Formats: sequence, C-alpha cells, structure tokens
Amino acid sequence: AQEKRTFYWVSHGSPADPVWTYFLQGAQQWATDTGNTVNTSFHSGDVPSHQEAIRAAIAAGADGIVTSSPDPGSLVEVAKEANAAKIPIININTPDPTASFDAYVGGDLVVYGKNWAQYLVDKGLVKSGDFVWMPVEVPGATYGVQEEEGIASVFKPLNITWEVTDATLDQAEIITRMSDYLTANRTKVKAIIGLGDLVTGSIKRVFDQVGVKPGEIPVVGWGNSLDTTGEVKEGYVNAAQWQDPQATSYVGLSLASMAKSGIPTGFNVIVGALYEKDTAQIYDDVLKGGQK
Amino acid sequence: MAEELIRMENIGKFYGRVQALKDVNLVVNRREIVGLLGDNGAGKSTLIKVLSGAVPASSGDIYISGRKVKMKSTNDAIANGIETIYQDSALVPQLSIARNLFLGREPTIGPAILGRLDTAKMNEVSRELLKQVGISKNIPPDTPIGMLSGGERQAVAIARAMHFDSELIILDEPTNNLGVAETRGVLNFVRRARDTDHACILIAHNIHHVFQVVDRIVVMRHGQVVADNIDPKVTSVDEVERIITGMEEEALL
Amino acid sequence: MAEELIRMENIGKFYGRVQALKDVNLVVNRREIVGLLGDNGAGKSTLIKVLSGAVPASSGDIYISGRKVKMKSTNDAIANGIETIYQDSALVPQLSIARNLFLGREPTIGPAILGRLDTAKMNEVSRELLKQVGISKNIPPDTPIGMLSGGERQAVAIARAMHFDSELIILDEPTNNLGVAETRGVLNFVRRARDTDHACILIAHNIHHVFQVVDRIVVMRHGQVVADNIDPKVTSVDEVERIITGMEEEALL
Amino acid sequence: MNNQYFLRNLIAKPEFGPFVLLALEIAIFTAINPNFLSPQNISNTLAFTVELGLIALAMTLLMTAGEFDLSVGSVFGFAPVLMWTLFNSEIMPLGLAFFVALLVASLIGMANAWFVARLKIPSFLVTLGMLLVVRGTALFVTDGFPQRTWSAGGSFLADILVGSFNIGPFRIYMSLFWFVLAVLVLGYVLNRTKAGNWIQAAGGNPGAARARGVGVEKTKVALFMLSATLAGFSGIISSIRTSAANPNSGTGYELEVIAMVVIGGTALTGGRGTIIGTVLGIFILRTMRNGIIMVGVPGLAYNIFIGAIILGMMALHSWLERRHQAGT
Amino acid sequence: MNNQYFLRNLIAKPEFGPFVLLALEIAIFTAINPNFLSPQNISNTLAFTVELGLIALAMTLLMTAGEFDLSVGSVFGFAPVLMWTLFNSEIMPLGLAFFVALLVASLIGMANAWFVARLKIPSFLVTLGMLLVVRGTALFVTDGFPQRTWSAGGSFLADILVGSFNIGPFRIYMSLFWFVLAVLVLGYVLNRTKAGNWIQAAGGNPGAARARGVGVEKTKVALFMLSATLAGFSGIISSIRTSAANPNSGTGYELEVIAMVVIGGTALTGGRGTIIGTVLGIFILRTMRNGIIMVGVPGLAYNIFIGAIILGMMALHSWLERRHQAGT
Ligand SMILES: Nc1ncnc2c1ncn2[C@@H]1O[C@H](COP(=O)(O)OP(=O)(O)OP(=O)(O)O)[C@@H](O)[C@H]1O
Ligand SMILES: Nc1ncnc2c1ncn2[C@@H]1O[C@H](COP(=O)(O)OP(=O)(O)OP(=O)(O)O)[C@@H](O)[C@H]1O
Ligand SMILES: [Mg+2]
Ligand SMILES: [Mg+2]
Repeated sequence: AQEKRTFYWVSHGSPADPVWTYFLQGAQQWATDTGNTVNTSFHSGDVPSHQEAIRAAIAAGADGIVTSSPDPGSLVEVAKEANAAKIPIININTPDPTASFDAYVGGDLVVYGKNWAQYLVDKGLVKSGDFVWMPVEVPGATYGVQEEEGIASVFKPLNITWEVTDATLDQAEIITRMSDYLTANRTKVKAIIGLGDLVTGSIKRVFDQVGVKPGEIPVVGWGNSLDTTGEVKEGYVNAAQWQDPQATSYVGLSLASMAKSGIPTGFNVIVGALYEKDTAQIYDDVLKGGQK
Repeated sequence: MAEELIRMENIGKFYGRVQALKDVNLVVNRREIVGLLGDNGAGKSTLIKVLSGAVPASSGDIYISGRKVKMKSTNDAIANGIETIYQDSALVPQLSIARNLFLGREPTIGPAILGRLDTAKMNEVSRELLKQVGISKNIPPDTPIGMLSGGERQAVAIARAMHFDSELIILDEPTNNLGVAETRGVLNFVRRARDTDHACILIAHNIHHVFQVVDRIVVMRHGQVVADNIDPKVTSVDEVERIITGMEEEALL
Repeated sequence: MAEELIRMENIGKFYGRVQALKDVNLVVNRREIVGLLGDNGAGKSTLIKVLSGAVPASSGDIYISGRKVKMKSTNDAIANGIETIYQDSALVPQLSIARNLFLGREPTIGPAILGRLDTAKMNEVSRELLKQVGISKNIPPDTPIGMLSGGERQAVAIARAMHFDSELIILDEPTNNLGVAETRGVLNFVRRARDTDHACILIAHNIHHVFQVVDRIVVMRHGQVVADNIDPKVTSVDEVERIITGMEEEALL
Repeated sequence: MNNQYFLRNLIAKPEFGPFVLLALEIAIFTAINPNFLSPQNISNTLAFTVELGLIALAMTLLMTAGEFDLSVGSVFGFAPVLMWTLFNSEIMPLGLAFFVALLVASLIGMANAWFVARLKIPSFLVTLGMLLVVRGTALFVTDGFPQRTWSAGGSFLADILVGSFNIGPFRIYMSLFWFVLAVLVLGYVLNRTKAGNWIQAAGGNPGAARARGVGVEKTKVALFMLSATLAGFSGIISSIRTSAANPNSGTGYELEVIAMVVIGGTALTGGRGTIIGTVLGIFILRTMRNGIIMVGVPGLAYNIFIGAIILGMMALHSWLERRHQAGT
Repeated sequence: MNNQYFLRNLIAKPEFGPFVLLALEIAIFTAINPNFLSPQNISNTLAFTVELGLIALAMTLLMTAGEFDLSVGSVFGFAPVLMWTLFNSEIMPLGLAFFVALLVASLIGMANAWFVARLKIPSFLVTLGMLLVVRGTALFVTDGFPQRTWSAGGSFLADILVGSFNIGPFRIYMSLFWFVLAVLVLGYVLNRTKAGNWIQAAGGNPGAARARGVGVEKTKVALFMLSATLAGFSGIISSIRTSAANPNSGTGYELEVIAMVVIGGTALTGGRGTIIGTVLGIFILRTMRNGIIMVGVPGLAYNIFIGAIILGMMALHSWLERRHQAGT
C-alpha cells in the first residue's frame, strides 16, 4: 500500500476548551482511518509559539499542515514558507483570507455572530434600547472578537446595547461569576449570547442557582457540547450554533492529503448550522457518539 | 582508669576543595570536661559538627562506648546521647522562648504528634530555666526569640542544653555575647555537668573561662590536633596561648 | 576642653510595647574611646542602632558637632561620618571577602555605578587588611564569606571598618568569636583609631578587653545609663562588674 | 488604661490588618449596592468560597513550613475526573471511587514532597512541573472530554459532601461545614500541637529544627500530602455541586489561593502562619470578586479592578503594619 | 593532575548541571528526529527563543536581587498593543509610539518597585496585582480587539528590531543580536560592575547591604524598570515579527521565564545569579517545546512531557550538585 505520511495539526485553541476536544477527535479519527500519523499541538492563542510550531512542522518535512488561525494576518509569513516548501497548508475553524492557505474548512465567525443577533431580533426577543449580556471565556481571543463584530453589525443600527464579560475557562469560576452577574443585573438583561461553548453550556446551572426559569431570559450562542444540546432540549437555550468540529478536522486533513498526492485544492468547505429544540437531538447523538 | 565515652579516629573533612580537618583523633572520657581551643578557622566547629552529625566526615570513624557508630544526621547523634549547642545559635526566631526550649521534645497532652502542647508546664519550666541560666530581667516565656538581644538568645540556647542533659554536651563558644551574670551561669552549668555524670566539650576563645572549668585542654591548628593532653592545673594560660598561635607567630606583637 | 562630637539627648525607644531605652543621654568627644558596658538586654545594641540610623528612636535628639541631625537611615549616619560594625556581623554570605570589604564603596574603573570593579586593587587591599587584622591563615580574597569560620567572618567585618575609617567608629562586641591573634589585632586597631583622630564606641562583654583600650566607661542597665564617667585608670574591674550587675545581685554567686 | 492595653493588643495582632480590610470592603460594596448583603448573594458567594477556602487552609500550613504548592489547581481538576471516570466506566462504585481519587491525590502530594524534601529542589519548580504533569494526565486520559456526572441529590456521598438546605432565607451547602471543620482542626494543629510547633520551626529555621531532632522532612511530606488531598477533596465537592467534571477545572487557582494566604498575613518565606488570617484572606478575595460584579464595573475592566484592589489593600495593609511597628 | 583540577573546577561551576541537561536533550531529540538539528529548525527555534530570552535575562538580575516579577507576560502583551494603538489612531508616528510604549512599560516597572521597595509588600502580590491591572487595561482600551499591524519590512524600526537575513542556510533575525547584546551587557553588569555587586548584596543580605550605604531600594527600582522595559521591548519585537498585537499575548510567560532562570541555577531566594546559566535555561526549555512537537508527542500529552522533563531535569540537577558537594 501507500507509504505512511506525517501531518501536523496545529490548533490555536486551548486544550481547556471542550469544543477543541471534538476537533481533535476528528483528527485522531482520520489518523486511525487512513493509517497516517497526525502530530497535534495546542497553543492557547499564543501567536509566537503557534508560528514556531508550524515552522517546526515545515522543518520536519511534514506531508501537510492543518492549522487554525490565532489572529487574522498572523500566519501570512508562515503560510508563504509552507507554500515555498511545497507543503500543503489548510486553514480550519476560523478563516484568514490574507494568508496564502491552500484551502479553508470551517464556518465564518462573523457570520455566526450576525446570525445570533439576527435570530434574537427576528424572533422579537430583543428590541431597540434593550441590553444584551455576552459572557466569554477568554476576552480578546479571536473567536469572541469576531463574533462580537458580527453581532455589532446587527445591534448597533438598532440601538441595542451589550456588554462582554470575562468568565474564564474554569467551570466553577464561570458559574460563580455568571451567577454574580445575573444576580446583580437580572432586570437589566433582556437576552444572553454565549460567545463560547463553556459559557453557553453553563446557562442551566447558572439559571438554577439564581432561580431563573428556562425561557425567562432568551439565550443563543455556541452549541458544540452535550451540556448545550441538553439545554436546548430543556428550553434553557433558544438556539445554538453547531460547528461540525470533527468533520472540520477530518475534511481538512483529507484535503491536505489529497493536495500532497498532487490534486490541487481549489475550493473551501463551509460548515455549520444554527439549531433549535426540534433538531437538537441530532447533534446530541453526534456528540455522544464522540464520547466513547 | 578513665572510662572512654567517645573516640574519634582519623577524621578528615573536605569542603569541596578546602581541607578543614586532617587525621584528627579525639577521645572524651565519661565525666570529663574537655576544652577545645584553637584560632579562628582551626577546625573546632567542623570537628564537633562531625561528631554531632550536622556535617558528614569525609573519612574516619566514630566510636561511642567502644561501639562504632554512623553519624548520618543530627538524629543519630541525639539518639546516641549527644547534645550540641552551636556557635550560630540554633533557635527559631519566630517561635517563643518556651517553644524553642522544648523544640523537638515538646511535652503534650494526648496523642503523640497531634497532642496538645502542655503550655502550662512548658512555661513553668522555661521560667525556672531562664532564672538558672542567670537572666536577671523578667522575660515572659511566650516572647518570640526575634525580640531578644544577642546575649539573651544565647542564654536561651544554653538553658535548653541544661534541661535536656545527655551523656555528652557540646558547647561551641557558649559564652560569646554573654554578660557577667549569664557567663557565671554557664560556667556553673558546666561544672555541674560533671557532678551529674555528664561529659562535656567546651569551645571558647576566652581562655580564662576555659581554665576555670575544664579537666583537660585539646588544641587544634590548621585542621589538626597539635596538643591533646594539657592539664590546666599544670600549664599556664600564656603557654597555652603560645601553643594556640604557634610559636612562629610569637613575633607578631 | 574636650571637643564634643556626638550628643544624644533623652533618647527613648519602644519596640511595640517593650521599652528598650528610657531617657538616655550620651556624649562622645573627638578622639575619645568610650566603652559601653551592660548586661544582656541592657539596651546597648539598641542605643547604637539608634545612633547609626538602623532603628528610629521613639523620642529624643541627636547632635553631631553641635548640629541637630535626623537619623532616618543608615545612609544618614554614614553621611555624617559614623561607621558601625554590628554584633550580628553584617556580611553577605554569597559574596567574596573582597566584595564584602568594599561593599557600598567599590573602587571602579570607568563610569560610576556601571563602572568595572577594580578587582586587582580590591584583592590587593583585602590581602593587606586580612593580614593587619591578624588572620594567620592565607585566605584568598575571592573566597565567599559563607565558607569562612565564625571568627574569620568577624575579622572581615573588622577589617572593613579599619579601612573605611570615619569620624566615629562603633564596634558592637567585635571580639566575640575571635581568637588570640585576631583579638590583638582588633584592640590594636582601636588604639590606633585615637591616634589617627577618630572617636570610637566599643561594646564588649569581656571587661578586660575594654579596660585595655578605653578612655572612659559608660554603663547601662535596663535601658538606662547608670554611670557615664568611669575612668578605667581609677576604678577597678571588680567595681565596674558590680555596677553592671547592680549591687542587689551581689548575692547571686 | 486596661482598655487601651486591650486595644493595643488587638491592633498588634497580625490578623488586625486583614480584618479591617474585609470590614471596609463589605461596607463599601454594601453602600454601593445594598443587594450585596442579600441572603441570596451571601449564599451564592459562600458556595464556591469554601471550596477554594479548603485549599487555602492546607496551603497555610504548607507555607508556614516554608514551602508552597502550585499543583493544587491541577489536582482540584484531576481528582473528580478520576473519580467519575472510574465510576462511569463501571470499574467501581462511587464511594470507592471517591476514596481512590483521594488516595491518588495524596500520592501526588507525596511525590511533590519527595522531590522537595529528598532531592532539595525548590518547591516552585517541583510543583510547577507537577502541575503540568497532573493537568496533562487529566487531559490525556479523558481525551479532553468532560466526564459525565449526575446532578447531586439522592446519593449518600452527595448528601454528605454537598447536600444543601435552607436556614431561613439562606441556602447553606454541606461544604460550609467541612470548611468550618477544617478551620477548627487545622487552627488547632497549627497553634496548639506539637505538630504545629514543628511546622513553624521547619519554616522558621529548618537547620535549627533539624539539629533538635525535629522531623523537618517528615513534616513537609505530611503537609504536601494534606494540601494535595484537600485540593482533591475540594475538587470533588465542587464537581458534584456544579455537576461538571472537566479536566481543566482549577486552572489558575494556585495563584489565587496563595494570594489569599499571603493577604491573611502568613509569611511568604515561612515560619509564621495564621489560619484566622487565611479565613479573612479567603473572604477578602472572594468578596472582592463578587462585589465587583455586583456593583457593576464594566465586564472587560474586571481584572483592572481586581488587580488595583489587591494593590490598594496591600498598601493599606503595609500602612497598618507600619503604624503598629512604630509603637507608642 | 592539572587536567583533573581543571575538570573538577568545571564540574564545580553552577552552570555545569544545566549544560549537561541541554546537551542530553539535544542528543535525544536529534536521535529521534534528525531534522531537529536542521538549519531551518534551528533558525525557527532561535526566533522566538531570544524574545522570551530577553525577559529571562532581566529576570535573572531581578531574582538575584531577591525579587521577582509576575507582570512581565502582561507587559509583553500590553506594550505592542499600546504602540499600535497610538500609531493606528494616528496620534503619533511609529518611531515615537515605540518609545512611548517603552516608557510606559518602564513606568509599570517603577510602580511595581514602588510597592515592593517603599511599601515592603512581597513582590509576589504586587506583581500579581499588576499583572491583572495591565492585562485588564490592555483588554479594556482595545475592547478586546487585536490591533492592526503591518507586516514587517520596509520601515527603519522594523529592520532594526526584527530584520532578518541569511547566513549560509541559517535565517537570522536581528532580535538574536539584541539578545546577544543583552547577554553581554547584563552578564558584564552582574559579574563585573559595582551595580552587580549591589544586586547580589541586595539579594544576599539586604540588611547588611543597607547598613553599608548600598542603595538597595534604588537597585531594586532600577531592576524592576529594566525587567518591565525589556518585557515591553520583547513584546514589540515579537509583535512585529509575528504581525500580531493581541491584548492576550504573553499569557503565562511569567512562569516559563522564572522556570528558565531557576533551571539555569539562579537562586529562587536571591543572592546568587548567573546569566550564562539563564542562557542555558532558556535553551533547555525552548528546545524542549520545539523538540516535543518535532518528535510528535500528542497535543494533549504535551504538558505531561514538559512537566515530566522539568521534574526529571531537576532531579538530575540535584544529583549533579550533590556529587559535587560531596567533595573529594
Ligand atoms: N561550609 C563551609 N564551606 C567551605 N569551607 C568551610 C565551611 N565551613 C568552614 N569552612 C572552612 O573550614 C575551616 C575550619 O572552620 P571551622 O568553622 O571549623 O573553624 P573554627 O575552628 O570553628 O573557627 P572559629 O573559632 O572562627 O569559629 C575554615 O578555614 C573555614 O574556612
Ligand atoms: N526587634 C526587637 N523587638 C522587640 N524587642 C527587642 C528587639 N530588639 C531588642 N529588643 C529588646 O530590647 C532590649 C534591649 O536589647 P539590646 O539588643 O539593645 O540589648 P544589649 O544591651 O545589646 O544586649 P546584649 O549584650 O545581649 O547584646 C532587650 O530586652 C530586647 O528584648
Ligand atoms: Mg567555630
Ligand atoms: Mg547587643
């Protein structure tokens, strides 16, 4: 059969972020299915070490590189170097069109943000003058920033105000801080957008602690965890964004391997869906299947 | 005739490349007070640190009552009945006088290590000891060591040895920092040690103090023993001083 | 007739609730060697710490050559020509002998603080000083202080004061830990201080040492000065001992 | 006269500074938002506070003995993950899994102690290394997935550890009782027992303690094990209460816990420690976090305020200390 | 005889342990993946290593003086954000913004020093507080958004700071020269100058140093400012090289930098420091991170390895030390 190949899968995510667990799982599944080696690393948004890892992959003579982008523009140089070394380099999770990647697999965070805001507006859950609370695990990290950009494009013209708060990546701390915030601002908050998987997945526990009934405050946000699929089913969360994490990694690696074999990757793959109560079970099953 | 308690044989000690002790032999008999003299850096402190397990010897053997022993830690020495009062007095500045006095041998009410400290007893004994050692001021036993003057600290260290008397008590320059009354207290303590069946090694630069109490004087120079059987009743202070400094340094003054 | 150098007036000092000094008055004249005696905890170290800016007085004033001065830090004292050698000798264990000797006053080649240390000169002077202070062994000046014996450290601290002589030199128990030769070196140094126009305060528990060199003796007890004009040529050692301990303690021995 | 003496004595206590800080803090927050003292908010704050507090109490003893432990946060995350993994994969019943998890935690502490006490490596490096190993192991064995937990209630273990009940308007968790128990026991150990004397001596002057036959190394081993075990215990409590066992929980707790201990007045260099001070330190820091959100500072400015308050409180603290030391 | 003396002298050096560790590490990684020593990988590793290295060098001096600085990571993130904000909002040209950013960084260091030296608050708490304030400020002023940067090249400033050129097969960044310069200057300062003597004295026995008129406080102020300024400088270099200015960058660097310094042999308690040791420590840790990716350790197990290697290296280190101390 074909000789074994080595691919590098470089993530700007934090291993503390459950959604990246699913991304990782996709990569591992692909390695098992194809018999190739996939070397993985996490860099928690640290640009220098992320770049260094990609360069290490280039130096090691990788057969392909699959990477997310820690910051728009931050991988322009290394992408060029990979191109020069004729190593396929595929962008996943967050797009960075300024860099010369061979292809992109994933959604568009700005669009996701816009969708959430539009959902709240269209369903009449918020109106002009309202205040929306947007907790995030790591303020300043790319995902939250881009989502906020999309949200702002909808809310700003409608004169809806919002605040981003720092929830951290720690489960107990998230619940504590979110409960504190909700206790203090219960009357003011008209809707919640969970900018990350951990915060959205904590909504039920926070509502229970503060004594807010499901549905009393509308919630939208990320939905790549069993916690959130459950919350959607029980009515704590109105709508959640699905990102196809496993598929993203799997397809990204496939594209890299295909490019290595000489078939150019002249297209991007866009994934993702916003789901409500009726379709939540599908994603619940996908995620449970992931957790063996 | 005299019954041997400690025998150190051919002790050598290197600190990295520095040779601090070279083939040192020392015998201490029961009920004997030995004065260990020598100029600065002669190796006195190092020798007794070896004996008390504080630093390991590079070579040589130690016998207690004729039995060869390994001194791997201070616990070994304590188990063998050797009590030491170090030059750089070994107290914990944050703890009170009473707690320092009983450190490592605290009387407790109730189960072993988690037993409650018997503070009443500790305070009482402490007060008694401070008086015996000659501290004239009335210092409460719960005063932290850090609040004492240099001499008061030294006195506390002495008081500790007085209480937990062992077979051999080693005193490294115990009268430094001490005032008139306190010095008297310490010398009395050494004299009493013999009467109560203990041996004692006394290191001091004040030769007059040494002459007042010891049975025998051992002199070290440059890491070696240069005289080990000087009788203070026979030899004069001046002569011992000459032995300490080495004749050739006579010219210095 | 004598020209006044230092005048301390009504100095009081509390450590928290402990009163260490109470209305102390002390005068030191130029070219005068004053012996400061007192039992442990009498307040001697505290008094000279106040004078050298190491601890702030709770009350009272200090005059230098008749000029009132504030001693807020040791720098103030140094600027006023007061040099102190503390009982707990103030050396940096990690640094070499030479670096300790010149600490704070390093000779450099080139620009001020970033100038290169003049090691050649430092080593040369250090060797010379160690010889003067009576250290018989040949210790290289780049030996870290941490590797020296107790007495050797003390000798280094003395050597430092000998080199950087100021108007007033304060020695707090400088002969503790010192051997015969080293003690001689220190006492010679004190004698020479007067000849070279310096005043000196000497604290020591060995009254014999004090008697050999001082012009005048001041005695403290329980934080107060109880005698401040004892002439060692007139008063006997025994009498001074009685003053130090207080008559009432006569009974003790 | 006697009154004044009493007052001076009170001010002289090392716990006086932190006490004033806490009082001030509560007063200010309540003035800005009266809800701050509402039963609901108090119950809220207490829930998580005591979990972190348990770790801080053990850390107080360890720091008094002159060492510290950066790995507590990772053990906090690892122990519940281990427990739930054992239970979920049906290897053993929950009660047994609970004890195994605590046992493993205590072994981690023993490993720390071995490096520190036997190999004489600074505890900073040892426990930093251990932090990475334990955290990494938690991630690796779970593949990064949070472990499934059932929500509390029903089980005997859950009732004992985190059962909650209402006293008047307050919702009290069982963990509060564990905390109070730990305060009493550890306060007693530190201040009244032989072990306490050894702990203080080990931190104050280890050489002197060793020369007196004090088992300095043994003491440290016991304390490292205590600190790891309590970190694991508190992690399990927290995981049952929040129904979440995430391999990453506890990230960054180590610094917060050390800050609590130091603010309370325990010396960073060892030798002097106070359990009461730590209790105050725990409440000072947690109240601050809660209060800042309650009074409504902008979300992204949260850290600025936390940092500024730590600095401000320390400045006040040092000023109080100075006043006291100046005497009279 | 003479040879043996030379060897013994070499082994006695505190830098010998770290040196052996680094050699071992390189040997092992190269054995597993020969590409590890390829010019391309060496150039790659050097690029970021020297940026972190700059901070570690300053930290070495600070730790020798008995203090440490947890806020370096936040200054690393803040300085470039400030510079780019000033430039992007057209308040000032880039060159000026560069100096303003460095100036602000040095003021942060001064603030740290003020709390530590004047108020006598442990540097652990002060710099932890400062870390939160600086990180929070970076987030708050940017609203969390990364600043736009242009890619390097063209500008005079960019050339000086991060310009790169090829020497044979190696691609060398200007930052390497800044690093070498810092090694030489700081090594000289620490070992040969009056200032160096003061730094060591301040850490070894501050009381003694003060009594001799050494400006212990002034020395510390200078070092805190140095550490913050170099952290800012290295942040700016890094941001230009990577074309990214994110308010979160530098998170967690503080612990890594301190670990580098301690692994190199500088005492955590002050008084003894070695620049050469730190250089070795820097390479030991960075090589490890790079090597682990090269040899393909799974991402989630990454931390286990880093932690285990820190522990293993420290054990080896302590064993080497012991052998040496045993004498003969
Ligand atoms: N830890 C150490 N490292 C290296 N050398 C040491 C160490 N301790 C002592 N030395 C050296 O060993 C020699 C003997 O020292 P020691 O302390 O035994 O002398 P001593 O006779 O007690 O002197 P003193 O009367 O001054 O206390 C000295 O020259 C000293 O420099
Ligand atoms: N830092 C301190 N805190 C509290 N009390 C102190 C402190 N330093 C000294 N004292 C107290 O002040 C008194 C005077 O101490 P000082 O050190 O001045 O005595 P001294 O005359 O030098 O004694 P010695 O001869 O023993 O050195 C002592 O009773 C001591 O307990
Ligand atoms: Mg000695
Ligand atoms: Mg004194």
